[in-house]
This record gives sequence, structure tokens and C-alpha cells, in this order.
Amino acid sequence: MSEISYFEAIFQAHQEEMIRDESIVLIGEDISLYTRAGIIDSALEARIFSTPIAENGFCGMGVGAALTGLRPVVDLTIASFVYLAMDQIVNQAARMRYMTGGQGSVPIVFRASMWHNASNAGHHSDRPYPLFMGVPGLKVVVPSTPYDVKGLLKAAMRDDDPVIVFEDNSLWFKMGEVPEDDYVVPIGVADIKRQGSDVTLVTIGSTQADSLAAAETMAAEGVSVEVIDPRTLSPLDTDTILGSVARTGRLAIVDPANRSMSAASEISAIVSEQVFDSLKKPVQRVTTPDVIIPFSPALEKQLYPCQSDIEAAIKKLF
Amino acid sequence: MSEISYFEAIFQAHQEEMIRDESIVLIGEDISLYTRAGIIDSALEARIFSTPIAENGFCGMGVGAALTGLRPVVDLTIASFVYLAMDQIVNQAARMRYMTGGQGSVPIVFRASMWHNASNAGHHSDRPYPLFMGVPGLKVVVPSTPYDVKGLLKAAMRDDDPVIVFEDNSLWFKMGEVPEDDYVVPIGVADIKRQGSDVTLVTIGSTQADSLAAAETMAAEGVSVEVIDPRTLSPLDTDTILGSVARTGRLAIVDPANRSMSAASEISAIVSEQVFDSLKKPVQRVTTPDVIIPFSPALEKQLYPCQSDIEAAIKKLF
Amino acid sequence: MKASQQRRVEMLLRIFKIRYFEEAVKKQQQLGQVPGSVHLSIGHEATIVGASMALGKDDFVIGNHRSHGHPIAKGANLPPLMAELFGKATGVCKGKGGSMHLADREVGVVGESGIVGAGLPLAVGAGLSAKVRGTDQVSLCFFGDGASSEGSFHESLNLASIWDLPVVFVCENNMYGATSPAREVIAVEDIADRAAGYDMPSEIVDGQDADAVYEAVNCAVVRARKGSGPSLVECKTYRFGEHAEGLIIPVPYRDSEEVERWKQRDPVDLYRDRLIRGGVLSESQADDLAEQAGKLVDEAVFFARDSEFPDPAEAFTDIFKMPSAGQFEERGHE
Amino acid sequence: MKASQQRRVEMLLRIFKIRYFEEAVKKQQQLGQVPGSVHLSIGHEATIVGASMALGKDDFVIGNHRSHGHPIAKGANLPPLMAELFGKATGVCKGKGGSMHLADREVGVVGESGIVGAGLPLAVGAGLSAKVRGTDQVSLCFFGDGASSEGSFHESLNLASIWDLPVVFVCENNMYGATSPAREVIAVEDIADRAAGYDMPSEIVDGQDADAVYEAVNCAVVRARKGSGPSLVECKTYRFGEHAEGLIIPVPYRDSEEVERWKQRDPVDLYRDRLIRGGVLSESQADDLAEQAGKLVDEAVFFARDSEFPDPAEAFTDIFKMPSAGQFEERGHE
Ligand SMILES: Cc1ncc(C[n+]2csc(CCOP(=O)(O)OP(=O)(O)O)c2C)c(N)n1
Ligand SMILES: Cc1ncc(C[n+]2csc(CCOP(=O)(O)OP(=O)(O)O)c2C)c(N)n1
Ligand SMILES: [Mg+2]
Ligand SMILES: [Mg+2]
Repeated sequence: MSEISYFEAIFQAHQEEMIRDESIVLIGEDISLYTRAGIIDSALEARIFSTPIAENGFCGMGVGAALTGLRPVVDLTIASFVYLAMDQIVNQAARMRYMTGGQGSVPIVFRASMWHNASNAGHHSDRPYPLFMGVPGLKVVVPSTPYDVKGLLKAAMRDDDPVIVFEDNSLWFKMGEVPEDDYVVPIGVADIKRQGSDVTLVTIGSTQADSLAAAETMAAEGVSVEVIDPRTLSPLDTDTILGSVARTGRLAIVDPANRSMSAASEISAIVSEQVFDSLKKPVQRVTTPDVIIPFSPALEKQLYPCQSDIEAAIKKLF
Repeated sequence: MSEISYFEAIFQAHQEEMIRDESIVLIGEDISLYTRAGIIDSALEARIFSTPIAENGFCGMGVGAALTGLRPVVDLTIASFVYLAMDQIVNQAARMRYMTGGQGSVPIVFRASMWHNASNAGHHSDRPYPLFMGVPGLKVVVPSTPYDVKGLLKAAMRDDDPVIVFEDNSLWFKMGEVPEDDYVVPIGVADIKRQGSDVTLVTIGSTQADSLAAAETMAAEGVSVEVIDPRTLSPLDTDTILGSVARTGRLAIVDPANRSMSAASEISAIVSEQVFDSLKKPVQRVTTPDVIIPFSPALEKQLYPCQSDIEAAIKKLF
Repeated sequence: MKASQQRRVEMLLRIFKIRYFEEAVKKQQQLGQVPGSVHLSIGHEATIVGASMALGKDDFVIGNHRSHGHPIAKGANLPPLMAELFGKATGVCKGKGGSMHLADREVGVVGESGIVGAGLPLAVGAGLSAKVRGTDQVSLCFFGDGASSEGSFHESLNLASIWDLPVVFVCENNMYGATSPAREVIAVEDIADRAAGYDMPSEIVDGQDADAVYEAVNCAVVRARKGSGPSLVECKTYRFGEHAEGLIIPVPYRDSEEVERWKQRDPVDLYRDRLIRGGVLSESQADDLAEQAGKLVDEAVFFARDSEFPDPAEAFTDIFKMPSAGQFEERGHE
Repeated sequence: MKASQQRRVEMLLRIFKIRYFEEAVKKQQQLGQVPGSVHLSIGHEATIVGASMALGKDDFVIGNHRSHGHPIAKGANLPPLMAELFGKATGVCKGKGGSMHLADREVGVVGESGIVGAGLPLAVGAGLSAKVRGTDQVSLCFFGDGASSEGSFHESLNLASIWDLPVVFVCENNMYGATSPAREVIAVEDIADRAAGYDMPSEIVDGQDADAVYEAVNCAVVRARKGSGPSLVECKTYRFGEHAEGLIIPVPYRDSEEVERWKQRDPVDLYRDRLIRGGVLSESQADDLAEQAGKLVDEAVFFARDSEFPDPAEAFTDIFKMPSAGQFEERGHE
């Protein structure tokens, strides 16, 4: 094991997989920086395509390359830019296998980094993974630790289906243990970050630290909180979540996305449907409210789920 | 009252509003047909802009025009093309008022017609309104009758905020009563299409006919079903839905969208959160499964919610 | 480079095949055997065949919504194509793709797109792939005049040009995008005029002349194959029928005189006559070819008609290659 | 048409204003007063002012992410702009927009977009609006070399051209999009070369020369105003600082020699010297102008600093003009 940052973990995954598999190419804006800044070994330069600002075009180029023998990793940089490339991601990448009756595989990874709570305002602060959770043919992962981001990126690069990875800019400098040896985190498998018996707390992406802190605080008050990170949002590991709720009977979901149409909403619907009789109290969604993200910190800071919101939600479950 | 088709109702709304308000312009592909086919009075021709195939460009053009004194109605034709224009719809139309601190209004209407169950396959069969329900700043309506589509389109054209209207191709030739006089259907107000006391059935768009038929069948079996059409999905008229569920304690939601991240999921989450104690049984979602829409009728026809699915769901509520 | 005589005969055969295939599709659509609507290639045959025959077996083709002809021109077997249009399990895409998505990997047709303009970036990607993998494959993209207004056109030509990718962009300019005349919605008369904005060579050819198309595309293919980068070939052509069979367009939007004028230059007749006049084949040999094509099409129709519809459960396969836990419990109703 | 002497003096004043404003922003950003990162216009002043002063008061401007200068050049009051960058309630957008979205309707700056390329269609729409409403307004869109690779560029120029809309596209070509050299990601050297693909006139001007920019844009504005359609003006300029202050770029991507060479042609010095040498104003008058600009900027900083932050509840207003029932129950935490 060694202690590395989330950011380092991302690029270890890139570097190791590019060496392991010659068909991996990187596509994205300004990524010639990777080798020039020593983030990726310059021996790999020939497989790094630093693109013009043309998101739909280069995502589609990635899909075409994936259909014909490469394994592209396409960096959309900031997650708010996904809207420009929706057609290629949804209509082409996710559907091509199906529409060709299985003739074509699209082993592509889209990466998008969520920037928020940093005064980047309405055009740069989205957390748009929910948009992709309803897209059959596409896998959606939201890694929250160095271990998970490295392992999930590696799994994504080895997957024969398109995977969109939502990284989190606010986690870049968070440190964590990562094995020296090769490993993957399987797509579609949740992780129980903390065991507990009274309440199930599902936490997505960057809200994990506050969720674990809230769990600690609640432990001091005698409430045992199980913290589950789904890691993959599509396909969702419903077994793990339902199993936990079946035991605890109480569920809160912490999701940094906007409230309406959030991952929290979908999980709530699934849980209500499947283990209704286990539920002792209504499922709590702890989310960002349905607002456009404002620039001023005086307006923005209040918006995202924080530890006290999470504790308040847990208390509502009793 | 006169009996007209859904299709006629759409264009009565256009024609009447264009006459009422000179600032309304129409933008979209192939819409010079409107006047040439006599669907809209040729005296209005000068305000009809038949565009190149450039969805992001002409949607953005609509936004720019809306910001500077016009009221554009932008036709995206088939709903599957919205992916190409997501950036202008989400990042610009919906956010401009907020990001300018209220300086700019965007009175624009986007129209998209949902084509499905007609062997149009994966690139032409989407029902993508759920994607827009999580977009603050945007209103989302899904009209299901001639009366509603005319009234909601008129309301949308008079609204100072961006509204996206998802019409349904399969309803084009459905007939219904429409007043001779001017009227609007207010955005944000659900309609109880049938009163009932045992079960609440929320039905979206084209699933209404099957929902009403199922309600009739169930009535024969002694179950009184209340059928509610939200009509507007954002902002959602939660009062009407919650009020009904508080009375019935039983809810099924019929939604032609794919199951994951459907309007049904969001409504389920809201209901579970707000009137959990009233619920006697788990909320049932009756949706299209999470598949890409296949071409062959042998594969496609089975997919959409139909009367027997709805009846089965209602039965599960007892 | 000109096509060899042998190749020209094959070109004529494929032109016949496309024409008869499309006529059969039209008829079967009217008979209710082909669900949905279909965009036929009738009138475009010379462009499609001339361009496709300039490619090798391993080269890639990306089509669009009007792409029944593209796999045929690339040498595809007809029965699985026709069965696809019937929505049968034996279809090239198992009945899941249909008319607008007749991909056939056997002959290098990688994908076709019902989304106008979406194929161009895919073609650039196939070119990138050839370059990175170090093969000498070329990627050819068919697109319409209408598609040239999409942002994807611009992004794709720029991308292909900056890396000198082996891509040939073939515009089937039939002067209309659905009902919209190119002269009203495209600021320039010739799409080829846009190539200069990407530092890309371009050529305008008579799209009704299979030899001319072959030569222009061949030249672009040679250029691409030797690493000199992409080209744009604009073929002036015309669709003889409606935008789509099975879709009602309430008023005429083309001059009937214009339609008639173009029909005078039917690519099937033109090429047949040229080969006969040039002594490449005799009239009766040409008739044999036509008959051969007709037979193949008939067989395709029989095959399609006699094939089974897919099992409804097939709707739930091919979504993922590597499925993960939990997602596909729900099934549709019977 | 050349600018009048009086207008040239005003141009110099606005050039000073932008320069000092941006220097102040940089300093305040470093001091932690300006949250987030900021894209400064230093180096672009002549382009921005030359182009904006060619417009009338009622004309529209659409900017981009690097747009502090655009409203200033159009005549905006500085304090609300600076307050916006501080995230204060008195900001021109109430603190909701920030650096990348300094719209100021008072002076016709309709919108600015943090999404590269997204402003071009908006500008076309403003042009359409002027045409339909029958005013003689012109819409001017600023965009970078990087933005010219977006599909929206292509779609917008085509749309503006087919309807002869009164739009002027002004490319601030500073040779880089973030760290990407235009020569590596754009297939042509001059963006202006793309105009022919839209049957649109274009001109390339020295973007460090305010008069030259004024004249070229004025010519385009006159053309647009009389209904003759859109134009593209490409201004060759350079950004003197980093892509964005507050964003770390780990390695240099520009030659320091190149940067130095461009700094020799500082638009502030060039224009000041030219006006003095041309006898338009004396050295001391120029100094007075500079001082006046400096004072206005200082006042703007004081205003911004002394203003209140918005009430947290403000985060929930301005989402809709006409709110409907039920949507905004949830509030953030304190
Ligand atoms: C993105 C998108 N917009 C609109 C359509 C609807 N549509 C289908 S074909 C077509 C016309 C295409 O014109 P062109 O590219 O010239 O091809 P042609 O049909 O003439 O062969 C249109 C508008 C679509 N399928 N996709
Ligand atoms: C759609 C989109 N893609 C990428 C970015 C990130 N980004 C911000 S500014 C910029 C460079 C823009 O270059 P250019 O248009 O030349 O303007 P300049 O910054 O040089 O003035 C990039 C890539 C963005 N904001 N929006
Ligand atoms: Mg065409
Ligand atoms: Mg630049």
C-alpha cells in the first residue's frame, strides 16, 4: 500500500493501463500537458491527442475509434461541458452495440470532473451524473477515494462497454491508501464504507467525508450508521443497498446533485418499491436544492449537503 | 366547444398566439411547410424561419432572440434530437435569467415531438422529458389531450420563462373538445382526469387512454381509481398528487419513459417523503424498461406500459 | 486512377442491386412488410457505388439515415439487409437497428446514424484508429448536404485535418435536406467550398457518373492511405423519390420539372449505356447482370419474408457486452 | 470610416479603464477578494475597444469567458462590474454570475458565456430579433480562436448568412485556447479563411491597433445595419498574462520570447503614443485620462469592497420570472 492523492490515483490508472494495453489512447482538450508536466510518461505521447475545443466532435471521434479497435479515454474536463457532447454519448456510444445487434463494441471511457463550491458559477458547477443514469448501454461511476478512482478507472478502461466516470475536483488533493499491485474495483459493486445497524446512509461522491463524520457524531449519540458508497450508479448495486435497508429500516441518501431527478430520487423509488415493509420512516434525500449554482460564495456555500444536514436527516429517521 | 385533433390543437395555438403577439417567431427545420401546407396562415410567413439542420445553433439563436425582444417557438421536431441542443437549452436558456441576476428574460418555447411504438428505432424513439425535470429555470410540460396541448402551448408562449413542451406523435390524430374562445391551461397545475377514492393513478402523456381504460375495468371490479395527469412535470403540482394519495393511500405512476430516472421515480420519491404514513402499499412504477428502443415491432411493442400492465400494478396495491 | 473494366462491371452489378433492392423495399413497405419509414437511395446509386468501390475490403464506411445502398455497394450479402428491414431475427442487426442503422461489419460498414451529421465524428475516429494501429485502412463517410450544416461537420473536418487522418468525406448533395432546399439553408452553393476552411483538398463531381465518382474518391483514398490526410468529395446527385417512404409530406417542395430533368440522368441507365457503348459488355451481358441482381434481391425478399421475428426477450440483450449485477429484472409484457 | 478625434480620445480612456480594471482584479484576486478564477483581457484592449466603439448604444454585444473588458468598452459603469467579481449584492448580476458572466443590459451586453462557443448562436438570435422587430440594431459577438473549433461557430455563421442578419463576428485570435496553440488544433492559420464557406466577407486586422479594429468593425457594422448581412473580423492579438488567474497551469506552453515580443506591442502604449504623436492630445492630457481611468477603477474597488454580500436567500430568486406552485420549498442550510 502507498498513500497517494486522488489526482495521482487518476493518472496512475492512466499510465499503468496505457502501458498494459497499447490500444488505449487519450483524447481531450489541453492534455498534451499530461506528458509535458510529467503526469504521464512522455514515452506514451504518441497516444495522447490534445484536441481543439469541439466536445461533440472529439467524443464522437472516440466512439468511432472504439468501434474500430482502440480503447479511447476521452476527457471532457469540466462536467458542465457534457451537454455539448450528449448526442455522441447517448445516441452513439451507448446505443451502438444494441442498434448493430451486437456487431459493434464501444470500449470507451468518458471522464468528467465535477467542479463545485469554488465560485465557478452556473456554467462550470454541475454534477450531472443523474442525466446518464437513465441511459441504457452506458455505465456510470462516481468514485470518491483514491483507491476507488484508480480501481474504477482501470475497470472502466478494461470494460468493453462505454463508461462515464464522474470525478470530483474537490477530492483531487485527498489522500488515501492504494495497493502497489495491480487491482480493479469492479463496476456495479457498492462499498460499505462503515458498518452499522440502525440507519443506512447512502453517500455519493464527494459527500462521503461529511457522511462518515456525521456517522461518527451519531455513534456518539448511540446511533449506529452504515455508510454505503454505491460507487457505480448505473448499473446500481441494489442488492447491497436493499440488504442494508432491510436490516436497518431507515435510509438517508446524500447526493450532491440537485434534488429533483437526483440519484437519491431513483434510489428512494427503488427502495420504497422493493423493501417497503422494512421501512420505518420515510426515506430522506439530502441533496443540493433545485437551483442554478450562483457565483458568490455567500450564495453558493450554503447549497451543498454538509455534515449538519446529514445529521439532521438521520435524526428525522427516528 | 369544437372537436379537433391534437395536431390541429397544436397549430391553432400557434396561429392564434402569433396573431395576438407580433413578437412570436417560429424556428425549426422544414417549417416553411406550415404555411405552404395551409397549417398556418401564410400572412404569418415572415415570422417563420425554416432552418438548416443545426439544432444547437438554432436553439441558441432562439435564446438570443428571446433575450432581445422576441418570443421564439423553436421546434426540435423529434424528441431524440434534443441531445444535440442540450447545451443551449440547459446552460443558456434555463440559466440566463439567474446568471444575469434577473437582467435577462428568456421567453422561449421549445417543442419536441415524441415518436415511439412506430419502428423508428434507437435514434428516433426517445421520451426524454425526465432529463429536463432536474433543470432549474426550465418548465417542462407533457400535454396529453387536444384541450391541454392547445392551452399549455398558449400558456407557454405567454410565459416569460423557457418552457419545453413534449408533444406526442401518437396523439396527433386523437380528437377532443376545445373551447372556441381563448383560454390557457396554466403551467404547473395537474388535472384530475377521473375522480376516484381507492387508488391514485398518475399518468403521463400518451399513457392516459390506457390508464383511463384500466380505471374503468377496475371500477367494474369495485376499485375506484383516481386518474391524475400532472400535465406539467416541472414545476410539478405536488399538492394535487399528495392530496390524492393522502386520501387513497395507494399510488401507481404510469410513465412511458424508461424506468430509471423516470418522472415516476421522482414522483415516487416525493410521495414517499411527504405522505409516507398514508401509504398502504409500495408505490408502483409502470414504465418502459431500461432498454434502447429496438426497430422490430416484435421487440418494440411489448415495451411500453399498456392497459394490462396498469391493471396489474393497481392489483399489486391491494 | 480509373477503374478497371472488371471493376466497372462489378460497379454496374452493384448499381443494379441497389436499385432493385430499393424498389423491392418500397413495395414491401407499401405491403406492410417493412415497418416504419424508409429513406431510399434511388437516384444516388452512382455516387454510392463509385465511392464505395474505390475502397478496399478492410476500409471503413460510415453511413447515415439513407444507407441501404452503402453496405450493398461495399459488397454486403443482401438477405440479412432485407431481413433487417423486415424486423426479422435474421437481420444484419437482429432486427434491432432497422432501416436507418444498417451496419454490416462483414464489409466494413461500421455504423449508420439516424441522427443527421452524427456519422462524421465516427468516421474521423475510425481514421484515427487506423493511424494509431498503423494499418493502411481508410475511413469513408457518406453524408448529405443537410448534414453539412451541423456543427459535427465542422468539428470533424477540422479534427481530421489537424492530424492528417485517413478519412474521405463524401457528400451526397441531392440539393435537399428533407423538404429544405440547400439554396435556402446553406450559405454557399457548393459544400466543397468549405474544405478550404480546413486546409483540405476538395473536388466536385457529377454524382450521376459512377466513373467520375470512382476516380475522385480513389484519388482521395490514395492520398489518405499514404498519410497525406483527409479530402472532401462532393457528388451532385438527386433523390428520385420522396424524402422517406411511409412519411407523408403534405405539399410538394420540388419542381416537378426539376425532378423530371434529373430523372433523365438516371444513374442506372447512364452507366449501363456507357459500359455497353464503351464495349465493356454487350447488351445481353448487361441484361444478365440486371437479371442476376434482380434474382438476388428476390431471394433476399423471400429470405426476409420467411425468417422469424426475434424472440421478444431479444429486446433485452446486446445492451451491454459485460453486464453487471442488478439491472435487468424488469421485462416487458407479452 | 475612421473614428473621430473625440471618439479616439474616448477609446483611449476605455483602453486605460480596461487595463487598470484588470490589473485591479488580478490584485484583488490574489488578495482573496475575488473568488474563483478570472480570465483577464490584458493585451486584448485595442481589439475590444476598437470593436465596441464601432457600435451604437442600442447595439448588442455577446461576450465569452474573457469578458470583463467587453462591457467596459461598451461604456458600462465600473462599480457594479467590480462588485460582481467580488460576489457582492451590488454586482451587476447580483453576485450570481461572476467573472465569466458579466452581462450588463444597460449598455447592451446581453450575455456572456462560460461555455466556449455558446455565445455565437445567441448573437445570431439578437441579430434575428433586430431584423424581425425592424430596428437597425446590430449584434456583435466576441469569441476566441479556440471557440472557432466548436460546431456552434459553423452553425452560427451559416444561420446568420442565409438570412443576411445584422451580426458582426469578432474573433479575438490570441493564438491559444487555454494551453493549446491554434496552429496545432486549427487546420488553418487564419480563422478569416473560414468566412468564404459561409459566403461572408471577412477581414484580418492587427488587434493591437485600436484604429484598425475600429475601421474594420465599423465597415462590418455599416454593412450589417443596411441589411447586407454578417461579416467576420479577425483580430490578431495576444493575451499578456496567464489563461486564467487563480488556475494553476503546471508547465509553460508559450515561448517566453514570443510573449516578450508581443508585450513590445502593448495596446495601451501604442494607442497612447499614436494619439500624442498625431496631436490628438498632449502627453499631459493623456496622463489625465489615465489618471481618470485609475480613479474610476479605484472607486470601483472601494465600492465592491464596501458592498454587502447577498442575502443567502437570494440564491433562490431569479430562477423563474413567473414562478409556479410547489417548487421551492427546500432551502439550503445556514
Ligand atoms: C439531428 C437530426 N436532425 C433532424 C433529423 C430529421 N431528418 C432526417 S433526414 C433529414 C434530412 C437530411 O438531409 P441530408 O443530410 O441532405 O440527407 P438526404 O436525406 O438528403 O439524403 C432530416 C432533417 C435527424 N434525423 N437528425
Ligand atoms: C465548451 C467548453 N469547453 C471547454 C472550456 C474550457 N475553456 C475555457 S476557456 C478555454 C479556451 C478558450 O480559448 P479561446 O476561445 O481562444 O479564448 P481565449 O481564452 O484565448 O480568450 C477553454 C478550453 C469551456 N469553458 N467551455
Ligand atoms: Mg440532401
Ligand atoms: Mg484564444
